[in-house]
Amino acid sequence: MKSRSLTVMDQRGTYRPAPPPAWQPRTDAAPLLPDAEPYRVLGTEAARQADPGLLRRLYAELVRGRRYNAQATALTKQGRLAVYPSSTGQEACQVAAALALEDRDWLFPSYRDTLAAIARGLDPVQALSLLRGDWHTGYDPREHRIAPLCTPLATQLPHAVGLAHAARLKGDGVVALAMVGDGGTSEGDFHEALNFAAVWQAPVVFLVQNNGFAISVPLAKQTAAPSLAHKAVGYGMPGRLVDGNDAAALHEVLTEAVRHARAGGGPTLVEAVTYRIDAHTNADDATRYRGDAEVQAWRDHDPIALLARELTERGLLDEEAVRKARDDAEAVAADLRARMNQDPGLDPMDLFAHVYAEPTPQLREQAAQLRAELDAEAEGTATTPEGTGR
Amino acid sequence: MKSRSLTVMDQRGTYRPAPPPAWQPRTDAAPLLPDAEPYRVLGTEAARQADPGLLRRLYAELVRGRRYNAQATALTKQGRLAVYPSSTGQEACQVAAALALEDRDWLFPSYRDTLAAIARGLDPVQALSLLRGDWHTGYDPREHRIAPLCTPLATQLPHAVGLAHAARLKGDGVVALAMVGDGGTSEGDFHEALNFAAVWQAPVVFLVQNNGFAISVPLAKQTAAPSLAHKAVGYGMPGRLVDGNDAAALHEVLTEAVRHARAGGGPTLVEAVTYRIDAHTNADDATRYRGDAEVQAWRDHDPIALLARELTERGLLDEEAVRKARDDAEAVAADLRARMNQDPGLDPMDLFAHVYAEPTPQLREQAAQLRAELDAEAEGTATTPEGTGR
Amino acid sequence: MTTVAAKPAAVAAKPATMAQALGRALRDAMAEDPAVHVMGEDVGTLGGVFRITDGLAGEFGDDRCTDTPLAEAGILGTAVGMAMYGLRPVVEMQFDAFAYPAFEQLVSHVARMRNRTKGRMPLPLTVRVPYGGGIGGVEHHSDSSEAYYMATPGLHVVTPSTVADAYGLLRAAIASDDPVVFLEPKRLYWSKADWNPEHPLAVEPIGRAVVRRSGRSATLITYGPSVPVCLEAAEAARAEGWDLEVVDLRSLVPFDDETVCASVRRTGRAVVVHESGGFGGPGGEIAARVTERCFHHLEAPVLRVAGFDIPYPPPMLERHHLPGVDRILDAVARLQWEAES
Amino acid sequence: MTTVAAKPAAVAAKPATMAQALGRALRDAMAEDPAVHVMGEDVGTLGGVFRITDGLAGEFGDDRCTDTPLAEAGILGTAVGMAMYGLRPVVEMQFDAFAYPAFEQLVSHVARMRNRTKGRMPLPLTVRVPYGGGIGGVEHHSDSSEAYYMATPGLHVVTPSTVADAYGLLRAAIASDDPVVFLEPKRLYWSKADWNPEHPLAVEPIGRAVVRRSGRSATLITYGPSVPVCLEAAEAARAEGWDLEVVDLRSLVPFDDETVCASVRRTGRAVVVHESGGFGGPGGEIAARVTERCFHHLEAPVLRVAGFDIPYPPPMLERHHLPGVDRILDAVARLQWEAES
Ligand SMILES: Cc1ncc(C[n+]2csc(CCOP(=O)(O)OP(=O)(O)O)c2C)c(N)n1
Ligand SMILES: Cc1ncc(C[n+]2csc(CCOP(=O)(O)OP(=O)(O)O)c2C)c(N)n1
Ligand SMILES: [Mg+2]
Ligand SMILES: [Mg+2]
Repeated sequence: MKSRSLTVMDQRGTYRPAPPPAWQPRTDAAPLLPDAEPYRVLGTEAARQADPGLLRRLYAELVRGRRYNAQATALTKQGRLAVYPSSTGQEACQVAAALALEDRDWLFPSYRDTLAAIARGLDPVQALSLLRGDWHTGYDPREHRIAPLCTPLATQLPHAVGLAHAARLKGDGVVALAMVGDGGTSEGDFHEALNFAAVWQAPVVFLVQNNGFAISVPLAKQTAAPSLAHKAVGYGMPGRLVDGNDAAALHEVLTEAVRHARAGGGPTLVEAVTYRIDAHTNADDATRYRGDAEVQAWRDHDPIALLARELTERGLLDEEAVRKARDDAEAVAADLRARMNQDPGLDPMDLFAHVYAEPTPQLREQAAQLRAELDAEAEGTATTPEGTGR
Repeated sequence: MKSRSLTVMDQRGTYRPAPPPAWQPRTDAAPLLPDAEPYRVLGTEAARQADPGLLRRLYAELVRGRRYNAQATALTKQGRLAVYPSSTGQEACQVAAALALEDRDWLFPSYRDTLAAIARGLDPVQALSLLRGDWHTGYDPREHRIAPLCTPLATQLPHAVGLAHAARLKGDGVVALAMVGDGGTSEGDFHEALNFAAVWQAPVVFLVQNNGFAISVPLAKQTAAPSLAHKAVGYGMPGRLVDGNDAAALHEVLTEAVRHARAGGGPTLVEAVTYRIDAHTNADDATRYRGDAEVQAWRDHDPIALLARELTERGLLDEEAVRKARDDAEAVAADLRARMNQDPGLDPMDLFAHVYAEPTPQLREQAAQLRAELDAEAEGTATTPEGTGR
Repeated sequence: MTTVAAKPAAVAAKPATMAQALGRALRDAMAEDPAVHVMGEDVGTLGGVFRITDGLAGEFGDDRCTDTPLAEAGILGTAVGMAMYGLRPVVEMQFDAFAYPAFEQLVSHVARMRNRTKGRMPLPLTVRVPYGGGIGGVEHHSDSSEAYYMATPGLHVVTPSTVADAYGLLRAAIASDDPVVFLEPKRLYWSKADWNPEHPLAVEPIGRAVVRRSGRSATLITYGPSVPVCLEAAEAARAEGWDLEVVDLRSLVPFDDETVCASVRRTGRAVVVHESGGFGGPGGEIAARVTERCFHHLEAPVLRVAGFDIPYPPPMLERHHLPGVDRILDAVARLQWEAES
Repeated sequence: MTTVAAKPAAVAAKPATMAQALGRALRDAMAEDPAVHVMGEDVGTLGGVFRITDGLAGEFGDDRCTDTPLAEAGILGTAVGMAMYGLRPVVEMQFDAFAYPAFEQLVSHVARMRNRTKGRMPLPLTVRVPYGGGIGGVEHHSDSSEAYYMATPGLHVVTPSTVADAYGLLRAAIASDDPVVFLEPKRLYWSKADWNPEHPLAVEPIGRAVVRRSGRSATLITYGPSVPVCLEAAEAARAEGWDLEVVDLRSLVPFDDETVCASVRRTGRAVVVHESGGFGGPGGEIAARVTERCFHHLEAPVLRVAGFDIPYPPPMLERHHLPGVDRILDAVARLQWEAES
């Protein structure tokens, strides 16, 4: 079946009865298919038409994002974070996702997407609760319209669809943008979310950051599809393939997809082709599964460098602007460092406070037990107050 | 994003950098896409070239299958079956699925596909265990190379992939054919199975019987895709769209897909467009969700009638053959009726015999308890031996 | 099917089934609060395979009572998102075993969203799961899955045994600001009680057990489909000289230690009865916590009568599996009566 | 991390970690039986995120140790198909909570295939699940999910607490003709014992508990990650004048009533200790069945020390959640010693 010439298929066309009554194509497949190559703006004619203010804003955000990634990774070494999954190399995706949204819209990040949340305006210290380990979600999702950073892969995608659907029913003009990795596209929840979104014509945009790996597993062991964007056609939604290191292209495609969704046009699947420059997390050893040459090739296609080159060629970036961006990033990093060194001031009794609206009688008993233990500990009567498992 | 003319996208083509290093299309999308209309053989030129012996065989099987469906539904009315999901109207899919396989191949039926199992040679009484309620799977899957009839939708698809993968690793030239409904394609397991199959290039054929409904839910609420066959492209496997009431077309497409898989070409997704003429099961009331006109339109596209017309036009079906097929079907039905009226001769102690290879001490205790109860019941000492829950 | 008496209704009472009471609860909740949305497989046009949602799509439209694509994780997952936006989704899982595909969403998200966000993102969401056997269902249509839900902190687990409770507890579940797994005993769907459809029954608070029958000899602790069986056993036990008390838990989470332990302290003996498999089932928890709290009141160990530790049997054999009157009486007989007298 | 003593090895013993013992068990099983296939996320090139499968892809090739797509239901579901064809798949779930997407395959198929087919289609399949907390893992990386598996008839549920058992029980699990959920206590991965890598340790039969420490005052019944904690508590208890016996269950299904009850009958008192949440957790089953069998030997109710009934806490608070020595000793103190003397 590699070639389509089945024995008698060639005979077709001479006689074409009407399709059986239940079968009608609901959408034309052709417009759903992604381009054969990732869409680019930087370095093309299209870039000339891009808004200089936007490009400069993107540049500043990318520089700040990279510094943030470096700082967060450094904090793991100092034991200030339990773990950090860096998005170095993927800053364009992170920043463009945030900037494509209006204030009323919702962002559904995966565990790797703290930078997107921060670029959206979230306080980095709040964003890092999960990875610091002081709580799970350190911010109010409703206040920021940022869903909790999601650890189980692809499981937040149906949430995004449901939220967008609810917003559409209320007529609020709200769009949800949900982020997932190349690996996450293999999960059943990815499939179910995209299908519900298309059937409901929910105002949601799915952004796949295809960074080539799911921890150590390369894309070729993840899918045999022509591209991840091609998955869109199976749901009846458009698929778009974008250079994930081209901040301008991403911003354009995502903004357009958000506008389309808001206008009632339904969901879009966007695949951003990018690369994770750092290891999976600080705990990972990337040399086990990839070579330096590959990493170097991607460094040569760096999102900041690509944008800087464009800006420089167009005379939009002078030394002053470069220094300002760097200083701004340093200030953010210094602030983060300082505040992450502070004691988060945890209250162990919080363990029982939020399991239910009202603690069950069982939880009240258990809370009393811990309270007594803590009091005893405070009075110094406990023999061994410290250490896991004591 | 309905039209693809993004603001600056038109500018593309003037400058096309090489794609980023990690991105290469792994397959060409074009050959994966299904035809725009369901493939037909009957009533077309192609039918002239079909093997008369095969067409006659298909006819006899369809007639027998329809009679079997009617008989099984009748048995529910007599309380001989717990429930029966009829495949009346879908006989062509059932029969073609069975006939496309060689003896060494495996069939993975869903709960509606007893007819496929029988057409493959399974004893109808064994096939009906699940629906009769005397046990779950009434046959030896290994002996017949028919996986258990599967109730949880789409969950047997990954089994088919795993089995086909194992067979390929052993070099056995075995192909698995797995059946699922239009509704079942929405489940995460469908997605995961197809993806694994494509990544592993497993010798497996997925046959979707799109009968327009999942119980009461019509296809339009199930998917917005151009067709279910279009889902194939997202996995990098070919998708084929076939008239599911055209036994000759189905046989050809499935046989070709099986051959392709056996030759190492990997999986194929086949969508057969068909219709369930009966209600979902004997317990369902189809008038709640569909009109007579629709059912009648499909009766006019009946798989047996389509095939009979072709055979008659070509002089391959005389009254004698029609009568022989009918007599044969009646004999099968009479045999089924007679045997289903016999007591299945159940031993309640079987409840404990097969949970593990060796019953656990806990199960031995429980078996002893039931044994004692049964003995007491047999001695007539129990006050109320009959009735559910006593 | 056993007929269970409900609270007497004020006027013009007529018989209603549990299925009707559940449907009425959904209708009243939807009428009162536009945030309540019903969703699931076949809940719209068809009214559900058990007809619980019959008429809702007609009355409130497809957007309030929605036929979803066939994907349980997707159903529950999108319901989570809807609840995040302020709706109160009521999800129907078609059968017990078909809730398993949604298990990850339930355990990893539904149960944890409030806690994860320090209470900032509550999830008012009800998951209706028809459960249990005794209806001649084929494989995967008769599971008792309550042990899974009980072991998942963050969920309430509720199950009615009467027509009145079906209404009252489902209303309370939908009104709850926490996620509730609402287990509907399939074989009681057609049980009947008199009620007045003009005066819907009271909303029952979640978390309180009730004594369905007072007695002095021993306590039968039970819930859902086993309540009528226990009441029948209690009647039969009178012939043996035992006066059994029957406690209907109604809510497995939170657990009403107070009512249960008060009863056991009075009677000094207890048997836990449920359809779910015994090993690792709810009965272990119940027996253990009763023993912890009432040890010196106990004349005998708390015994358990449960389904066997086997996959649910095929229809023709299910009667051997289900805890019935005889098995309950056998257990009562083993409560070491000699030791006392 | 606590060091647990294994059986003394014959010659040239050197310290090995539990992680290494597990890896060695996989290697030896693969070398002995070509039907054994290892599969999961990152198990190949990377050797698994805990490095348990390190070197297997190199030694046996990608087809024997396979990096799968990222989809747990797909992993377990395809493993079912492989087992149907005669292979012996060993599946790695990357973390406890990431096994939930495979729950339906586990409950609806893995646990039922043999029974469904009257023994004609056994499923020799091992599901390795790193479980439990104490490693500072972020949300969803520290669940104790054994209650779910225990409540599922058709599964064996096994968990080692020593380096030797890690080897011996994993070999037995892979050799078993039934599906085994093999729970690996993450925080013991780096625990060490001396062994001789040239003479791999014995295969341990599944279903037998062992007395890890003999004592006469009371029995601590425990398993997996809590075994070292209980041994530590038993040491500390000596100062209080208690001589505690510690029983390591090793297998939750089947359950070794014999060993457990023999111990409790000797000591007359028992505490069940585990990390899993208390309510609906394994401890209820264990306490209930011990009480049923040993009621008249008990001086006090069987108590439970367990994780709280809350979603697993964030790393900075987990020490307050995990059952530790103090909490165990508190429970021992509540075993009504006055009543005895
Ligand atoms: C359901 C689930 N399974 C497994 C994991 C463990 N895990 C964490 S990250 C990861 C790889 C993710 O790859 P991808 O989706 O490509 O995202 P990336 O890490 O590249 O951003 C895995 C397997 C998880 N978090 N959730
Ligand atoms: C996982 C799961 N969810 C729900 C059901 C209940 N159910 C049985 S058949 C059916 C509809 C199936 O529709 P489709 O896949 O189109 O197959 P068809 O019945 O048309 O053959 C449903 C929802 C099930 N069997 N399994
Ligand atoms: Mg990735
Ligand atoms: Mg269908």
